[in-house]
Amino acid sequence: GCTSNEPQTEDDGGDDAAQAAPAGANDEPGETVTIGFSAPAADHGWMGAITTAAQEEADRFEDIDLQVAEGTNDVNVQISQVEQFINDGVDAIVVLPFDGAALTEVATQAMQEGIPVVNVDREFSTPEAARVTVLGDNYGMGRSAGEYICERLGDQGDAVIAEIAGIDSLPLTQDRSQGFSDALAECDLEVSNRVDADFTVQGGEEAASNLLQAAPEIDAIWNHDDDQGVGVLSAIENAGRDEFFLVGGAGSANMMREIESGDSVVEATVIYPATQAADGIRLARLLAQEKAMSDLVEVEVPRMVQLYAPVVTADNVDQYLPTAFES
Amino acid sequence: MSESPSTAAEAPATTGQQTVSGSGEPKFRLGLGHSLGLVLALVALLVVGVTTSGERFVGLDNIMVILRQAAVIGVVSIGVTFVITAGGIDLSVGSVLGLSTVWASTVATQTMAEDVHWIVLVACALAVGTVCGLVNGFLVAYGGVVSFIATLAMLVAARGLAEIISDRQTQIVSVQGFLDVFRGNLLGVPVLVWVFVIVAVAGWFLLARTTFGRRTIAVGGNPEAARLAGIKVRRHTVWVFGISGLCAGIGAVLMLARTTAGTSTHGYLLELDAIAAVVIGGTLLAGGRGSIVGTVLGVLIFAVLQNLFTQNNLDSSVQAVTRGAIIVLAVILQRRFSSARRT
Amino acid sequence: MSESPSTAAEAPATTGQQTVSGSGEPKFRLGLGHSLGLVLALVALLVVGVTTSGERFVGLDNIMVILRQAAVIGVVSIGVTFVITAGGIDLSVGSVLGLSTVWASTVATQTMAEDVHWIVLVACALAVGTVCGLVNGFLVAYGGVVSFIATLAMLVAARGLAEIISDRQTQIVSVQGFLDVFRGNLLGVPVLVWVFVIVAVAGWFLLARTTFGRRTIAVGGNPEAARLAGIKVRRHTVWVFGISGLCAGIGAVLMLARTTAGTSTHGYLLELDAIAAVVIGGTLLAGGRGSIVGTVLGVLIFAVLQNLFTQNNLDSSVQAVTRGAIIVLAVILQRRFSSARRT
Amino acid sequence: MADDATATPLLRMTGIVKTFPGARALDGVDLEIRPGEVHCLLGQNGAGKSTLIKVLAGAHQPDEGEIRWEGEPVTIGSTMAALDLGIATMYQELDVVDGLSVAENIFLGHELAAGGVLRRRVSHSRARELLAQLGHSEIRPGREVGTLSAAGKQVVSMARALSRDTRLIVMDEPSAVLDPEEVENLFRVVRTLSAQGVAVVYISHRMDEIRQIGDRITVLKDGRTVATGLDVAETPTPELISLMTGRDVATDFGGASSGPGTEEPALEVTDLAVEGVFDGVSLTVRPGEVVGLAGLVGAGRSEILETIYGARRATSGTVRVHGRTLRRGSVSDAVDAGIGFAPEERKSQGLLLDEPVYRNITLSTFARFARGGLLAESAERRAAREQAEALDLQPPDVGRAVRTLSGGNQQKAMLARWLVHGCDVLLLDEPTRGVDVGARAEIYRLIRRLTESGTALLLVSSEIDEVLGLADRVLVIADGHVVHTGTTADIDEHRVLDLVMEGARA
Ligand SMILES: Nc1ncnc2c1ncn2[C@@H]1O[C@H](COP(=O)(O)OP(=O)(O)OP(=O)(O)O)[C@@H](O)[C@H]1O
Ligand SMILES: Nc1ncnc2c1ncn2[C@@H]1O[C@H](COP(=O)(O)OP(=O)(O)OP(=O)(O)O)[C@@H](O)[C@H]1O
Ligand SMILES: [Mg+2]
Ligand SMILES: [Mg+2]
Repeated sequence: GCTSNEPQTEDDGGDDAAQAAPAGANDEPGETVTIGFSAPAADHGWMGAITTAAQEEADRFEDIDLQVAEGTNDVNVQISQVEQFINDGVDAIVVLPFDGAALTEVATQAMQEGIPVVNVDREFSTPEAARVTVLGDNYGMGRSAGEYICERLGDQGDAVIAEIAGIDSLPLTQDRSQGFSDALAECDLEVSNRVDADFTVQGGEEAASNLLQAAPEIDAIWNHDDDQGVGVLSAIENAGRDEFFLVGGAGSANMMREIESGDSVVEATVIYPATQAADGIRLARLLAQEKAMSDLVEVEVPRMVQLYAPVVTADNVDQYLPTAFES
Repeated sequence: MSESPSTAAEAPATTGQQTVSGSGEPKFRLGLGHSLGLVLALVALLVVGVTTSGERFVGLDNIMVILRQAAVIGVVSIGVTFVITAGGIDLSVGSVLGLSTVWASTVATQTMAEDVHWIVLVACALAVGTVCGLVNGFLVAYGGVVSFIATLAMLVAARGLAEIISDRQTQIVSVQGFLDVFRGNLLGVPVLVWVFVIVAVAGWFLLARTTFGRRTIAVGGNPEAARLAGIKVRRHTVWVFGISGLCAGIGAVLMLARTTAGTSTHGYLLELDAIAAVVIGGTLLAGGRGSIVGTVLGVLIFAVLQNLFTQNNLDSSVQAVTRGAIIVLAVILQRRFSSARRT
Repeated sequence: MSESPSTAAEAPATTGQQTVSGSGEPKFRLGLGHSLGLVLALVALLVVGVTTSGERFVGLDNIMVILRQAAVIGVVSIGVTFVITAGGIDLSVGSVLGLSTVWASTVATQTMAEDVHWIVLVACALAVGTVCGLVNGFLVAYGGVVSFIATLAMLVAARGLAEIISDRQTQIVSVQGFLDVFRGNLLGVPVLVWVFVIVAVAGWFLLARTTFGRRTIAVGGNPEAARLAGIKVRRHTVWVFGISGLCAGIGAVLMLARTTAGTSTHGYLLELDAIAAVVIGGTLLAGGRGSIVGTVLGVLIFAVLQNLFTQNNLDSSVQAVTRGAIIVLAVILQRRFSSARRT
Repeated sequence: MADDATATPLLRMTGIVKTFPGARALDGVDLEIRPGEVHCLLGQNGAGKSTLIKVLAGAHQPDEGEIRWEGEPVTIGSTMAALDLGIATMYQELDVVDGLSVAENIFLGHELAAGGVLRRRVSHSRARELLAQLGHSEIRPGREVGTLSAAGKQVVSMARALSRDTRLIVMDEPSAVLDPEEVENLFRVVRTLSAQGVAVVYISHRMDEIRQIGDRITVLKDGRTVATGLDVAETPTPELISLMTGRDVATDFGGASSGPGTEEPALEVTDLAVEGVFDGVSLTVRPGEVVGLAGLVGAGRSEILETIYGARRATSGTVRVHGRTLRRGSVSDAVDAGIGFAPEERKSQGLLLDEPVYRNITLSTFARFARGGLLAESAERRAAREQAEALDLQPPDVGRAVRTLSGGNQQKAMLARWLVHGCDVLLLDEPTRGVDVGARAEIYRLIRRLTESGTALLLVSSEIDEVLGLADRVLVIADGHVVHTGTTADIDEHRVLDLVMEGARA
């Protein structure tokens, strides 16, 4: 299985992004469909992986003609990209909106014109705006990280727990933080130091070096994003600190290798699949070709696919590493 | 060369050809003539569009998509044209736009708008934008803070304030009257586009045909001469920044209509796009020469480019590289054509 | 006022006080004196830091954290100081830095570095940066593209190229020799900080003490006069941009060492921070006057501010608003102090 | 010096043509310079003098024509090439870099350096020598040039020309910003140079200077050589003037003004002072009266005018116009009260160089032409054209950018602004700087016309005869103090100079 998705609803072939040839009845070439894809700018590793994975997935199918719009963080531009897809009469649209609420109207419009929309990662504000929504579980991610820390430190009431968040103004960051503090609250812990980076290596390094300076004694750190985690680790190494353990987020191959090595402060990471958009492309293809999901009892493609957020630790890392994304 | 320091490093080229310009005709007057290179670049892009994507590219539908997209950045860029012509710079427009959308879409404002009239919502956005602009203007004119720094500070502060007000939540606009009007069409053309056209024409008129415009050019061209000629340079500076803020407020209204949402992330990095459009349009970054027509063309070129890329199946990184090359080509083309006209 | 058109809108304030200035000493020469306001702002921030976070704030550890953080942006800003002093602007430094880290950390380069010497990796980063800078310079000097546009195009293109080369993946640096040297300490001070200090001193020397520096100021202050004095303005412009590119390359080396990784997202929006530091430091955005000492102080102020915020666990929105206010205050403070010294 | 007429000339330019878009600036110019001579270049404003010397300096490339240097044909492809030949130029438009120090400006482009590192001590002492040679040892080499007055910048320019090893020095209207004593200084330097065999091309609109210093004369008219190699001693001034202008021009000041009425003063200045610049300035100007400020360069005359106008903030004292006290430091208050001001540095203080002439002329009045904020450009053009004609602006096209006008014509455009404005009190700072004989007479007539219509004029000029000829009363300023006040009838040029010297020494 590719990342994390096997416990959830997902067709078989889609799991295995790492393998070359897809298999299964649904993967047999059908009529060629044009799929419009729009996502934010690849200004951080995970987002870069998203776009790359989507493109690779489309290349895998000769019956997909993927129309990729330039990545943008300007919702105004993103709206016109979707408008243009509608104009061009594409067969399906996959959108990872920069801001879900802001793209709801135009997505609704596409749906009304009969073009199925697959909403990835950041949710629209109304369900009618998308035929399928593929979501990571941000709140669940926070919870998983929190629960892991609870497990390790639950008996230490005065444990110092730090959090290195991503971009604070994004709802997904807020969800993650909420899940994290909710889970911690259940074992009477709380976040004592919190900084936000910006999902970049550089931002992670800066935030972490300041954080380490501000908190001389830490027991655990949760870092929301493994891409910025490269910078975080660099800062930790530089400060020569190892009195704590670190839980990552997103599940990049880099981090998993750290976990595998066993001598790193990184003990675990919570997966947030970067293949969501690739899944979205697949689903869009099915919708456009009016195929159904072969792996579910229900014949139709489901409304909502929420990907699971498992925790990767030294115990199960070999299971996840082969398919993790190189951020 | 005292007037072009900001582009000073590129002066030799200028000296060689531009300052020797013979037709003493003021350049912003020539409107399309001066912008011939830009028009050609635009036409070239359209031709490429038609070749690669078929006639649909210049179909009415697609043109409207382009224009609707251009509307927000266009309105903002027109305000920025004034500031740059007056010799300043405004880095804050993007985040002021964000703040205005947030303020206008708070529950309080929306409730009031529903109780009274949707115009309240519009007025709120415009007021927030204008006030931010005026604050910039005061800092620059009376505080003696260079405009780059003053508006940079405003950029940071307005974004922060927007986050605080919205609690970083995206606020949905539900004032139906507002949505009906601004998301609608008038004579087959989206209201958004009408607003853009009106602001552009008003901006052109203000800059090219009124005493206000003349003062703006004088203040930007040689502030000392303007002052000695009795122009109240400081007060004028405040107004110019006010206009830029007002335009950001109008842009916020359009953004609210287009996205039906207000959020602090609206307008992120918009300032760079706006300044780029203004400068490509032929307004001197050093001040003293401004062209609204050029700005509009600059905005359209960027919007068409965007549209063109979406049509073509290019990898988005390749798109970025291509965009860089095209920007340079467009500018060189423009230089060629405007200097060819002169000699 | 011929020297400040880009800040023209704010001219009246300047005119009132500067042209009547008594001390005729050239300002870039005064070094610390001229930057008194900045030094005071820095001290004030440190005092606030000590009050809110205890003495640890000015402890050696924390100082080193601040300095290491300042190193990357500092090196880049020094390059940008040259471009701005010469009357141009360089928006591309951030993405050129990103491209350099990516190129230097590709498998091919790293393998070669491991086989030969880690210096290959460093040379690669510096070469990529310098070449990008020279391309900017050629476009500006010989292509006649204004620097804002030329470097904006480079910004977009270099970022795209970096994404293509890296396939949008973060490339971990594993050349041990490189990491050992650049992540290490020398006499108790991180090598990163040494590099910053060396570049700063070299930059100061180059700008204030050499023919090259004088010519840079002349080209920025009055390109026509520079040309008439027999200075090859175009060629000089190319070199100045080359320096900026080289500094971005040095920044890339530091970034590689600091993060142990190369990625196309490195340096995102760094250009804005760099330009802000340069301008706060007292270099005229219009060209013709530049201060490396000021730039270094500007960089330090921003770094201390960042550190201060983190130490105090401030919400990032509140940070933003505060930061905006502090920027304006620092500049007004500086104006106060420098004009007080003059009258 | 230049008796050796048969020897190879140092420089010979033949058939030089230079066209600008829309203007044929040079239309076949011949010029021959012999080693060691002082060759004067005469011509009306816009005749092509500056363009010719820019061709010579490598700043412009000629379209046609041949240049021979010591008999060898050469192309001067860049300013560097000219400097390498040994041609140094002092340009008409001050070509200094404000942000650099005096010494740095002097050695710009050929810095005294060891391996690229400036040798500051050496360049300062060398600069000090050069400045001393020019009689200006009071200018410190480390001073920032931006803080110098126009005259100071001219001195720096001169020092720069001298700093090179030259065979030919071209001086484009160097005396325009200098006062008599300065000019004397300059001549001393010129004589030394020509004694050393260095040739000098000297451009000036002041005939008396030509007589004093020149050996031979070339006259340009409309981009063509109309006479060349005239011997200064043998050519009478009226002949030169008619060669230049094609007509006879009488340069008189138009006699005394009609004299002040007995009315209340239009302008009343009491105890005006700006700390550190000047103090205790009191004067009154009645309608129809011309009051002159005489003094050496750097005496603070420009500052007095600027302060009256509100462009500088007075530290004490009052300015009243028709009894109304003006707010300190407020230009708009002054303009509202009816004061006009033509500043001395037209480029930095007066003109929008890339804007058309007419908009420069109406810079202070466009709002008056406008209706309801709407510009009335045709009315502006009309008004501007009228004044342009009155001042004989060349070319008379008011639509071209001011930048493309010759220096003297730019000055006329500045003056025209305040003629269109029509103010009660007019402050003129060096109104005839760089203006040719013909236009100068025009300006004198204009001043008369203004006084007759009741304008009160306050005039600063470095040409003492001009002040004495035009003004009814004169204030002699030395070092920021008024050292003498009286009617012009009671004083002559020598007395003024004496007063100035005493004041400066005191
Ligand atoms: N860059 C230019 N573009 C167009 N025309 C120009 C330019 N420079 C000069 N001219 C024109 O060339 C002619 C000669 O100008 P020039 O400056 O040589 O006159 P001049 O003899 O030096 O006059 P003055 O005594 O006023 O300085 C004028 O008609 C002027 O308008
Ligand atoms: N920007 C400035 N900063 C410092 N000192 C200045 C500045 N401008 C002028 N000064 C000084 O003020 C004094 C008077 O200046 P200025 O040369 O303008 O007098 P002036 O009598 O008007 O001379 P001119 O004949 O050139 O008009 C001089 O000592 C000059 O050096
Ligand atoms: Mg001339
Ligand atoms: Mg003066």
